[in-house]
Amino acid sequence: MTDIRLTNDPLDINACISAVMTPQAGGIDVFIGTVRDHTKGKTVLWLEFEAYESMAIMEMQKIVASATEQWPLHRLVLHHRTGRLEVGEVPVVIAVSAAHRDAAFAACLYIIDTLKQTVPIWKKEFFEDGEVWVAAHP
Amino acid sequence: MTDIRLTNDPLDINACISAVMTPQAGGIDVFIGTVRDHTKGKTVLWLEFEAYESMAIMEMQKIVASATEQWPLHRLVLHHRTGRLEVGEVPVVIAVSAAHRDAAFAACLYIIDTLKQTVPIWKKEFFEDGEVWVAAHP
Amino acid sequence: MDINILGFGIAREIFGSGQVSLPLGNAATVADMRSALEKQYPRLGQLATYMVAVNNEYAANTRTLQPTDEIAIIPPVSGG
Amino acid sequence: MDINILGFGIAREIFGSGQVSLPLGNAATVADMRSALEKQYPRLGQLATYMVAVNNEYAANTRTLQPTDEIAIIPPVSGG
Repeated sequence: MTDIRLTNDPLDINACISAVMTPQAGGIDVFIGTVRDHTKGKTVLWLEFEAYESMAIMEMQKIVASATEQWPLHRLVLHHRTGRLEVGEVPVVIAVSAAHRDAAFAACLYIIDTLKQTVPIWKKEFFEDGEVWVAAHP
Repeated sequence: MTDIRLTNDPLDINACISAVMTPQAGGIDVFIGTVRDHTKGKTVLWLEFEAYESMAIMEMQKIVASATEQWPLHRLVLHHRTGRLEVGEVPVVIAVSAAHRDAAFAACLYIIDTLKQTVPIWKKEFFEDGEVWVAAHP
Repeated sequence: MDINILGFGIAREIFGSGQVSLPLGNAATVADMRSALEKQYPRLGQLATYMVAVNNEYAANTRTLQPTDEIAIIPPVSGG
Repeated sequence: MDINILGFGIAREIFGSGQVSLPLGNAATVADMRSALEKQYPRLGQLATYMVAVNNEYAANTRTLQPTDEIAIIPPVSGG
């Protein structure tokens, strides 16, 4: 079972975890991204996430397919949020269950690392004195 | 903030995650152990966890201290359950928040790996045809 | 041929729109499109880097474009 | 001296009790205790391995025991 979602609504961490629980699993690893209140010493007021939706979903599917090929996993949830997020809110939840914990950890880390490299989603940080598209400029 | 607990009561995954959330954190890694319905091809009916409580708490404290020395972490929760657990129930929850995800993943994996090696807690598996203390015999 | 190009993130802001149209020679490649686009939108060339997607997949610079392709400018991603 | 020894997990079952008493010479070490205990409870010697804890810490075999120590047999742990 895999469940991939890109949504404007707040993510439900509990539902993500419940969805990967199964009597066959011995371990679940969960990664939860949260919006930090500062970056490089500057206070962040809020963030905005924009996605190229059709392609983002395709890239998320590729990552999930690659993870399930590399490790023996039971269930996998990958939810990413878009739109305006306040400090402390959750842009991404990844939950992976597997018979053995090593596979769950490795897959979860692989998914978040790869998502940050390949999935067409962009984050704009809003400060008191301006706004910046993260990573856009050298 | 660290919160270490050994309890007979069901663990509250949601509370563990909420406890490590903070506006300073960019990522949270959570490990959730679950009782599997089989081991080495045999059907597990239920488990019983027994602990040497005073020493288990001390060993859990050592692991947490070592993790917070090795990685820059914000908050850390380590809860372990004792007593009878049914298939699908949760013997352990580890939640770690950090400014950067690598630290959260590494610390969470270190904690569960070390806990399984050093903390005096014992698991007995109950099958239809008998019961076994896990890892007791060669 | 005229191709339509989708812009996201900072590319959308540079274009001043989520989509722009660009005249290109027939059998133009992704590389040709990059050159023409950067001439028209110099700020695009100042990005750390950017990728081009064709029909929802990352495309090599040598790829030939069709007027029916869905083409998008992908500035450095920053999800998660 | 008589020392009290706590047993957990399979050690508790081997002892038939959560605590047993064992007579040992003064200045006896953890190793001495192991020998005496395995003579009295041969099933203990059949475990994959076991550790000894003194006052809630893992103890080396060379450690000298005091009658006031809290001593425990720690079979292979299997938490998590």
